[in-house]
Amino acid sequence: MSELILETSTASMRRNFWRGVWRVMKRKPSRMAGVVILLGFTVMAVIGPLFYPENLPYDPNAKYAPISWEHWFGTDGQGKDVWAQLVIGSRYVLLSALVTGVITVVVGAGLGLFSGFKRGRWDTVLMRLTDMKLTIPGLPLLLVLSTVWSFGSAIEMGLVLGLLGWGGVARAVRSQTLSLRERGFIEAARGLGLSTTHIVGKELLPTMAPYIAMNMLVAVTGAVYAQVGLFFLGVLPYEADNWGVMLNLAVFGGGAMTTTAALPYLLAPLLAILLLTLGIVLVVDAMDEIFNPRLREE
Amino acid sequence: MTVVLKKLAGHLARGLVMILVVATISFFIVRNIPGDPMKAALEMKVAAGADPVAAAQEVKVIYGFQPTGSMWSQYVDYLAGLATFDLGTSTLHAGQPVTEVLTESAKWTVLPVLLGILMSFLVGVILGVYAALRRSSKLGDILAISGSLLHGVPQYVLGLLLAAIFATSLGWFPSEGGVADILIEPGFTPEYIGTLIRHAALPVLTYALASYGGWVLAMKSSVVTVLGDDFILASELRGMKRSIIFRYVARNAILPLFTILALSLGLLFAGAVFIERIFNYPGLGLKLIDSVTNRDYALMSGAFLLITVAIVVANILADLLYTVIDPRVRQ
Amino acid sequence: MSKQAPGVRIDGLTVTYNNLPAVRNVSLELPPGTITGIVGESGSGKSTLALSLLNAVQPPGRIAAGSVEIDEIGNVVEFAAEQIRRVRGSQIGYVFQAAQNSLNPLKTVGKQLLDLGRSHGVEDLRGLVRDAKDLLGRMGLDGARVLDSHQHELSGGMRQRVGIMLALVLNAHLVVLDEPTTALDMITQSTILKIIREVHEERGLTTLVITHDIGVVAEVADRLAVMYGGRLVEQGPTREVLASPQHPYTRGLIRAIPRLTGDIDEAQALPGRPPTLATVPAEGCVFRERCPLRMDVCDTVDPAAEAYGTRIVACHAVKVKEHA
Amino acid sequence: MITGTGIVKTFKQRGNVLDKREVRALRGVDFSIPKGGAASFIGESGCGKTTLGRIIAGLETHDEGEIVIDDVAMSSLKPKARQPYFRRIQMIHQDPYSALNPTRTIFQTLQAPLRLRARQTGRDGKWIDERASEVLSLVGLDPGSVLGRYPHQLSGGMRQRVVIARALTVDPEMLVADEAVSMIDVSLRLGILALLKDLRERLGVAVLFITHDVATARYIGDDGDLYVIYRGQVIEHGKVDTVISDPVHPYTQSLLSAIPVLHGLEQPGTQPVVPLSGLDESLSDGGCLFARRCPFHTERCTSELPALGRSEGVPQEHACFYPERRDVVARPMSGV
Amino acid sequence: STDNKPAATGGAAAAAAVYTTVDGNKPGIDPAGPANPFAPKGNSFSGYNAMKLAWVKNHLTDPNQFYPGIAESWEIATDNSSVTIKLQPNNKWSDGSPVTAEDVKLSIAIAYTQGNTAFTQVPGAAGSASEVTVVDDKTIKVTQDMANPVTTFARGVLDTPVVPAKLWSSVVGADIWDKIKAARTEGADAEAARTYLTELGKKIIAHNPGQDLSAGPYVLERVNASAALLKKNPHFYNAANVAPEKVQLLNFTGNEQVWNYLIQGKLDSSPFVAVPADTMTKIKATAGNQVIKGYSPVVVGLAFNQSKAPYDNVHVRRGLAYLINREEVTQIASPEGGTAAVTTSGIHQKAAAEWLGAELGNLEPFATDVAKAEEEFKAAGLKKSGDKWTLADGKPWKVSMHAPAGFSDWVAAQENIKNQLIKAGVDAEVVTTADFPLYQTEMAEGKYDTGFWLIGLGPAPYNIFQRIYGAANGWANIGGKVTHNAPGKNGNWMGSKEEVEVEGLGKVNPGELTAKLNAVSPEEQKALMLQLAKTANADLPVIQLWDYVNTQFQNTTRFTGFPADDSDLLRLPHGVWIQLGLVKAKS
Ligand SMILES: Nc1ncnc2c1ncn2[C@@H]1O[C@H](COP(=O)(O)OP(=O)(O)OP(=O)(O)O)[C@@H](O)[C@H]1O
Ligand SMILES: Nc1ncnc2c1ncn2[C@@H]1O[C@H](COP(=O)(O)OP(=O)(O)OP(=O)(O)O)[C@@H](O)[C@H]1O
Ligand SMILES: [Mg+2]
Ligand SMILES: [Mg+2]
Ligand code: NI
Repeated sequence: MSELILETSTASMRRNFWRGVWRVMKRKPSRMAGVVILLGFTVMAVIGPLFYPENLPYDPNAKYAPISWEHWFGTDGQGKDVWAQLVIGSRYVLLSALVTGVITVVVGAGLGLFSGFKRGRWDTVLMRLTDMKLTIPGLPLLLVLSTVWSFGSAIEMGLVLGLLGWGGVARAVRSQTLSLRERGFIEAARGLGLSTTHIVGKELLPTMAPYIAMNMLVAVTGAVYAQVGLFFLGVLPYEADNWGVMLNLAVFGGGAMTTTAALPYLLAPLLAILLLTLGIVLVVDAMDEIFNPRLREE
Repeated sequence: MTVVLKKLAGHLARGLVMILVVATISFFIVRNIPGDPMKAALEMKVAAGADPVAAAQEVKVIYGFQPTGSMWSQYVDYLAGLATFDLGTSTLHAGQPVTEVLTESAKWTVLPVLLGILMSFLVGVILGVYAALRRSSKLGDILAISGSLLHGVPQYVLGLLLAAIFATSLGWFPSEGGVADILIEPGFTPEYIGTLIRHAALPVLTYALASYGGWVLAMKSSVVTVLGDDFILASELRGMKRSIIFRYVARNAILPLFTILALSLGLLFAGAVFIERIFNYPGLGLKLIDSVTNRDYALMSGAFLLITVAIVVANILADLLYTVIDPRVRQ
Repeated sequence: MSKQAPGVRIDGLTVTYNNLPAVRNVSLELPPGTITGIVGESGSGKSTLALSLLNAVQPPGRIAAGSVEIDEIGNVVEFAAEQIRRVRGSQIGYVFQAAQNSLNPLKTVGKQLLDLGRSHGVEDLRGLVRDAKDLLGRMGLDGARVLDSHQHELSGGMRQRVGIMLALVLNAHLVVLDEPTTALDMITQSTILKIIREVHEERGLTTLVITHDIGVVAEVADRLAVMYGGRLVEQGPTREVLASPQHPYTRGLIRAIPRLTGDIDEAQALPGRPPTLATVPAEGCVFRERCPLRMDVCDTVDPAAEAYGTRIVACHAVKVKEHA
Repeated sequence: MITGTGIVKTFKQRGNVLDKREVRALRGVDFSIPKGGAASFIGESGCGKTTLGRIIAGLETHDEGEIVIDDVAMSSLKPKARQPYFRRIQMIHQDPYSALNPTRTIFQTLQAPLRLRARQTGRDGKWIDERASEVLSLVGLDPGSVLGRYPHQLSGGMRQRVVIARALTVDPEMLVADEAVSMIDVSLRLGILALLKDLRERLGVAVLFITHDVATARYIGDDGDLYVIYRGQVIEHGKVDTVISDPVHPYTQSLLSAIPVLHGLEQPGTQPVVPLSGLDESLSDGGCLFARRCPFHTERCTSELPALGRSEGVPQEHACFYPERRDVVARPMSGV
Repeated sequence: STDNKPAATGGAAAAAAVYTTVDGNKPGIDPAGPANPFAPKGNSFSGYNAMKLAWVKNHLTDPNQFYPGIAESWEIATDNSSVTIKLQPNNKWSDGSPVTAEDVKLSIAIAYTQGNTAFTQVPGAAGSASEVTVVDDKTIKVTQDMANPVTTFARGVLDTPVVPAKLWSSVVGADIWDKIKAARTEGADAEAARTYLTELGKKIIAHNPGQDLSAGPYVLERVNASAALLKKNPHFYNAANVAPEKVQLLNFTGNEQVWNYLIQGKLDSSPFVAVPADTMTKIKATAGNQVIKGYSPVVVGLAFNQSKAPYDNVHVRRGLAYLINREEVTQIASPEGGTAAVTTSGIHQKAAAEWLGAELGNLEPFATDVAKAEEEFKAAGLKKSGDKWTLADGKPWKVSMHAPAGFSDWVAAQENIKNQLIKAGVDAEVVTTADFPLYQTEMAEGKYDTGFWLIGLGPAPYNIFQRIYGAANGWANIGGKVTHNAPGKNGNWMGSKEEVEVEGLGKVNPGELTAKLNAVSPEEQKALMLQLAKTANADLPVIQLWDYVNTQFQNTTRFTGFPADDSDLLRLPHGVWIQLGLVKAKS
C-alpha cells in the first residue's frame, strides 16, 4: 500500500492530455494562428455565404475593376465582386472537403482496422488493393474520370475524392493497428473474451483517433487541391463562384498571366489556398508534436 | 546479389499485375466515356469555315482510327497490343501510333521532372539536416514551416505564382511556353542549350519548389530519428571525429528518403498535368489533357498507363536501390 | 604496455537535467587497476554518472558541480570539446548501455574500426586491424569474419564483444561498461562477464561496470557502489558489502534478490517504489519513503557520505548505530 | 487441469514467394499442469517459451499435437467453442505498460470484462463496481486511489498488479505469467512473485511461470513443475527443487552454472558446465539439439535424438543419453 | 530574353527575313508528325508548304470565288456542270520538278478518300464529280454529275489539297480510279470498294512521305515542340514576290500564349483568337501592332428545344428575345470577337445586308423591351406571381442554359443572360458540361432546354440555313430529297413544327426552302433567303446573339502590305498573303 504515498506528486506531474495540447499550442504562437485560420475558413464557409444574395450583383461596366474599398479583390469579367465569390466558393471547397474527410476516415480507417486486425489473407488482399490504389496516379485518374462523371455538387465531388483518397489513411491505420496489436492490451482484451466491437470501438479507435485525424487532414488537403485543380484545368463543368473556376477564368479568360487587370481575380483564390494551406500546416505541425514524442523538443 | 534478383522478380510480377489492372481500368473507363468526339470535331471544323459535308467526310476518316467491334474483342485486342508495346492509334494525331506520340512528349516531362527533383533533393536534404540540427532555433522553425508550406501548397498555386512573377511581371523567362527557340540551330551549342534551359527553367523550378518542402521535412525527421539512435552517441563516446559522425548521420538518415524519392517521382508525373498546362510545356500532362478534351481514347489510356508505369517502375527502382544500399535488407 | 591503469577521483559531482539533479553530490574513487561496480535501479543515475566520466552528459543534462579527476588526463569536466574528444576512445573506453545498437548499421565493423582509427590519428591502420583481430580472438570470436560483418549479422553477445573491442583497441586503460549484459541471456552473460574479468587483468585496466543486477557486480567487481535516487548510498569492497550491507537500501536490495538455494521465504521485496527525477525529494534522505529505519532527521537533512572503515555509507541511521 | 501432448509449432516467415523461411519454435512438447498447480518454463531466449505460453492461453494456434483442458480435447471443438475454455487461462504480459490501454482508466479497463461477466451471470452494475474493488484489493492495491487513474499514472509494479487484477476479473483457473517481472525494478520483483504465489494459495489459481531466470522459478512454490526448454524441446522436467538442486542434462547444468554468484554470500559450484559455443540456430540432423554445444557429447549424441524420459536413479524426466549429476549450483557460504 | 528578339541570331537583316506567326488551323505543333497535309497534327501548313488548287475567298454571298493557288485560273461552266483548271505554268516542287496535271489528278484521287463535297464516295451525293480529265500537262477538267447538281461544285473542286505524285502514288496504287468508279455505284462490289477507299484514307493520313516536297512558297526546314521553321521554296512560281526568307510558325496550346506573343511584339501577324479587353489594350500598346477586323461567317445563337414546354410556345421565345440585351451579352462575353446581332434572322449581319437588302430593316429587331416581353409572356399564358414569372399552371419556371465548360465566352454570355433574366423576374441557371463532345451528344439527344448553337455558317446559302432548318431540326436532305423526322428522332432536337405560319408569307416549310438553296440560281436564292430570314425572325427557333468578328493582329515594324479591314484575305491562311506577294519586307 505504501506505493501510493507518492501518488499525489506523480499525478500533479503528469499533465493531462488537453493541458499538453494547450502547452504545445502556446509555445509557438504560429500554431494558434493556424487554428485561428482554420476556424476563420470554417466560419467563412458556414455563415459567410448568408451575407450575399443568391445571385451576386454584377456590373458590365466594371469588369476586372481594381481593388477598392467596395471590392476588396476587385471584380471579375462579369463585374461581380471577387471577395464575395471567394466567400461563397469557400462553402463548396469546405463542404466537399468535409465529405471527403468523412469518407476517407470511414473507408480508410474501416479497411485499415479490418485489415490490420484480421491479418492473414484478408490483409494481404486488402493491402495489395490499397497499394494498387496508391500507385494509380490520382490526378490523371480524376482527369479521366471527369469525363465519365460530372461532379454535380460539392457532395458528389467529395464523395469521389473520398473514394479515391482513402488509401493513405487505410495504410496508416493498418500499420498503426498492427503495432497496437502487438501491444499487450489488445491481446489481453481478446483473451478476456471481449467482443471485437469492444476492442475496435473502445480500445483501438480512441488510441488511434489523433493519428487518424492527422492522416485525414492530410488526405483532405490533397483532395481540396485536386478539386480546385480540376476546376482550374477546366475539365469539370463550370460552377459559379468556385475557386478553381475563378483561377481558370482569371488565367485563360481574363489574361491574368498577361496583364494586371485580372491579377486580383487570380490572386484571391491563390491567396485563399495559400492561407488555408498555411493554417493546415501549422495545425499539423502542432499535432505532430502532440502525438509524436520524437519531435517533442525540450 | 541473388536477393536483389529475387526481389526484382517479385517486383516485376507484381508490377505486371498492377499494369494489367490499370490497363483494364483505364480501358473500361475510357470506353465508357460519354460524348461523341466525331460530332464535336465536325462542329469545330464547321465553325472554322469548312464545308459541312466535306468536313463530315473528313472527320469520318480521322475517326476511322478508333477501334471498332464489341467491347470484349476490343479489350482483347488492346491487351494483345500492350504485349507488343502497341497502344493503338491516336485520333488527335490521326494516324500516329500512340507510343510515338507519347515518347515524343514523355521526354519533355521526364527530363524536367528528374532535374527538378534532383535539384530539390539536394537542396532539401541539406537544409533538412540543418533544420534538424537547429530544430529549436528560429531559423530551424522557419525552415520547417516553410518546408511544410511548400510541401502543402498545391503545385498549380506555385506554378501560377512563379509564372506571374518571373514570366509575366519580370519577364525573365519566356511566358509563352514551348521548349526551345526554333531559330536556334539544334545541336550541342551553348545557344541551343541556353534556349532549352530558359524554357525549362520555370517548370523545373516549380517541380523543384513543389518537392523541396517534402525533402526538408522528411530529412529533418529522419535526421532527428537517427540522432536519437544509440550508435550515434556510441560513436561520440568513442571519440569519433565530428565529420565522421556527421557522415554516419547523413547516410543513415538519407536511406529512408529513397523510397519517398520514388514515390514523389511518381506523384510529380501526375502533377505534370498542372505545371505543363500553366507553362504550356509540351509533356505528358498536356498530352493527357489534350486527349481528354478531344476524346482521343487510345491516347488517353496510353498516357494514363504510361504515367502509372512510371510510378510502378520508380517504386521498383527505389526498392531495389534500397536493397542495394541497405545491408540490413540485403540480408 | 607502457601505460599504467589510471586512478579516478570523482568529487562532489552533481548532474542536472533541466535543473533537476539526476546525480547529486557524488564522490567516488576508482583505485587504479580495480573493477568497480555500480548498482542501482532504473533511473537512479548510473548512466548519467558514467557519462560524466567522459564529460559526455547529453543535453539538456549538464554537469552542475564537482570534478572528475583522472590520472594523467586531468579534470575532464573542464575539458573543451575537441580536447575531450581526443581523450574519449583513446584513453577512456566506453561500452555502451545498449551495445546491441551501438554500431552503425550501414557499415561493417571493420570500416567503423578504421573510422575510429582515423578519428584518433592512428597512422598504422593495419596494426590497428591486427590489434582488433587479436582482441576479438581473445574474446573467442573469429576476428576476420567479425570485422567483415554488419551489425545485423552479429548476435547480441558478439556485438557486445565488438563493443568491448572498440573500447579497448586504442589502448585505453580506463574502461566504463554501462549495463554490459542487459538483454543477453544467462549463458552469454556469464561468458561476457568472464571476458571482462580476463581482459581487465591482462591489460591492466581500471574498470567501471554499471548494472542494475547485483549478481553481475558480485561476479566481477572488486568494489561495489550502490546508487539510489542520484545519490551514492553505500560503497565498499564487494564481498563486504554483500556480506554485511549497512545502508537499509542495500540491505533491502540484497534481500530482494531471488536465489537458487536457501529458504525462499527469507527473500522479500522492498516496499514502495524508487523515485524518478521528478519525485526525488528536494531535501532530506532520498530513501526515507521506503526506509524501515526512518527518523525525523531524514525528512530534512540529506545524510552525508561517511567512511566507516573500508565502507562509505550515507545514512543517518547507520551513523546513529555507530555512535550508539 | 490442462495437458498438452506433442505440441508442434512452425512459423513460416512471410516474404517473397521465392524464398520462404521456417522457424521451428516448438518440436513436440508435452506438459501437464494440474488444477491449482504450478509450472515453470525456463530456457534461453528464443527457445519457444512465449510461443508455448501463448498456445496454452489460446492466443496462438499450434500445428500439431493436442491440448486438453478439463478433459476436453480442444481439437474436437470449433474455434468459437474453445473460447470459454481458453478464457479461463489468462496471460500476464511481460511489459505492464503496453498491456494496459493508455487511453482508459483502470476502472474502465476492469469494467469491460466484468460487464461481460455480469451479463453472462445476470448481475447488475453494482456488482461490477464491487468486484472491481475486490480484485484490486486481491492484488494489494487500494481501489479508492487506483480506480480513477490512467496507466501512466502508476508505477511499473502497480501496473503489473493491475494487469493481474484484470486477469482475475474472469475468475481464471490459470495465470500464464510470461517474464512477468523482468521489466520491473529489482527491488519490486519479489512482490509480484509473492503475489502470484499468494493468489495460488488463496484462490487456487494455477500458475504457469515463464522465465529465463531459473531462480525466480522457485518462487511459485516447491510443488511446482519445472520444464527446461531448449530450441523448442523439453529437455528436462521435474519438480522445481529437484531439477535445480540436481540437474542431469548438461544444458540445464550450463544454465545454472551461468547464474552469477554472489561472492561473499555464496560459493560457486565445483563443476560448472560451460557450453562449447554460443547458440547456433542451424538444424542438427537427427542428433541431440544440444550436441554441438555440449562439452560431453559423443558420437551417439550427434546422430540420435534422445527422447524425454526417465532413467534409473534420476527422479526427473530428461532428454540426455548420459544423465549425470554435477555440482553446478552456488551454495550459500556457511556462516553468513 | 532572346526569344523576344529573334534578331539575336542573325542581325537586323535576318530578323526582317523571318516572318513570325501562328497557324490557326494547326494549334499544337507535333514535331513527331509527318509532313503530310492530311494528318491533323502533321507538319504541312496550309498556305506555306501545303497548297490547294485555289484558295476559297468565302465571299459574303458567292461561294465560288477564289485566289489562285496551284491553279492559275479556272473556268466554271455557267450551269456549274464543269470546271476547267489551268495550272500555274512555272510552278515547281521544291526539288525543281514541275507540278503537273498528273499530280493534281492523283491529289483528286486522294480527295476521294479524305472527304470533299465534289469528290465523294457516296453514290448519288449532291454536287459530286462524274469525270476527271487530264486535258494536257497543265490543264485538267472536272465534270459535275448533273443528276443532282449544286451551285457550289467548283468550290469543292478547287478546295483540293495538291500533293506530289512522286511521294504519294505508291500509297495510292494504280487501280485507284477503278475503285472510285466502283464505289460510286450500288451493290456488293461498290461496298467493297468503299471499304477499300476508307482504309486507304487511313493509310494516307498515316503516311509519312519522309521528306517535305512543297509546291508552296515555303518548305519545312525543321520543327520542334515550340515551333516549325520553314524556308523559302525557290521553285515556287511567285518566289520573286515572296518577301520573308523564312517563316516561323509558333506552337500554341492556349490562347494566352498568343496574347503573350502579341504583347511582346513577336508576331508579324496572328489569326483570330479571343482576347480579353484589358489584354487587348496591352496588345495595342505594343509598337507596330495593329488590330484588323473582318467578316467571319459564324453567328452564335441561343437555340431552343421546342419539344420542351414552355419553349414550344413562340411567345415565350419572343418574350425572351425582348428581355435579353444582346449588346450587354456581347460586351461581357466577346467584346472584341463579336458584334451584337441587330436582329435575329439566322444570317450574319454582314451577309444579311447583301442577301436581304432593304428588307433587313423590316425584320423585327427585338430591341430590349420589358413591356413587350411581358406582353408576350402573358400571351403565352405565363403568370407573374410577385416579381417572378411562373408557368401557366403556377409551377416554377427556370430557364436552363447549357454550354460546354471550356467555351469561356459562351459561359460568360450565359452567366450574363442569367443575370439579366433574373433581374427581369425570370429564374435562370447556367449548366455546363465537361467538354464539347459531351455537349454535342447531350444536345443532340434533346437533353437540354436551351443551349448555344452556331448558325449562319456562310457563305453558301444552303449552309447558312441548314444550321437552323436542317438535320438538327428534323429535315433530312438525302440526294436532294427532303424528309422530316419527328422531334426526338434522328437528331432532331430543336423540334420546330414542320410548317410555320409566318405573317405575310403564310404557311412555310422552311426545311424544304433551305434544301432548294443548293441548286437554284442566284436570283432565286435571294428570294428564298428572304423567306427563310422572315421565318427565322418570326418563329425564333434560335435567338441570334452575336455575329463573330474576325479580329486579327498585324505588326508593321518588320513587314508591310498586310490585308486591310474587311479584306476577304483575312479569312485565308496568312501564307496565302505571302504567296500572293502582298507582304513586303520593310526597308
Ligand atoms: N536526456 C534526458 N533528459 C531528461 N532527463 C533525463 C535524460 N536522461 C536521463 N534523464 C533522467 O535522469 C535520471 C537518471 O537517468 P540515467 O539514465 O542516468 O539512469 P540509469 O540509472 O542509467 O537508469 P537505467 O537503469 O534505466 O539505465 C532518470 O530519472 C532519467 O529520467
Ligand atoms: N509471430 C512469429 N513469427 C515468426 N517467428 C516467430 C513468431 N513468434 C516467435 N517466433 C520465433 O519462434 C522462436 C521462439 O520464440 P519465442 O518468443 O517463443 O521465444 P522465447 O523463448 O519466449 O524467447 P524470449 O526469452 O526472447 O522471450 C523464435 O525463434 C522466434 O523468432
Ligand atoms: Mg542507464
Ligand atoms: Mg518470450
Ligand atoms: Ni536480468
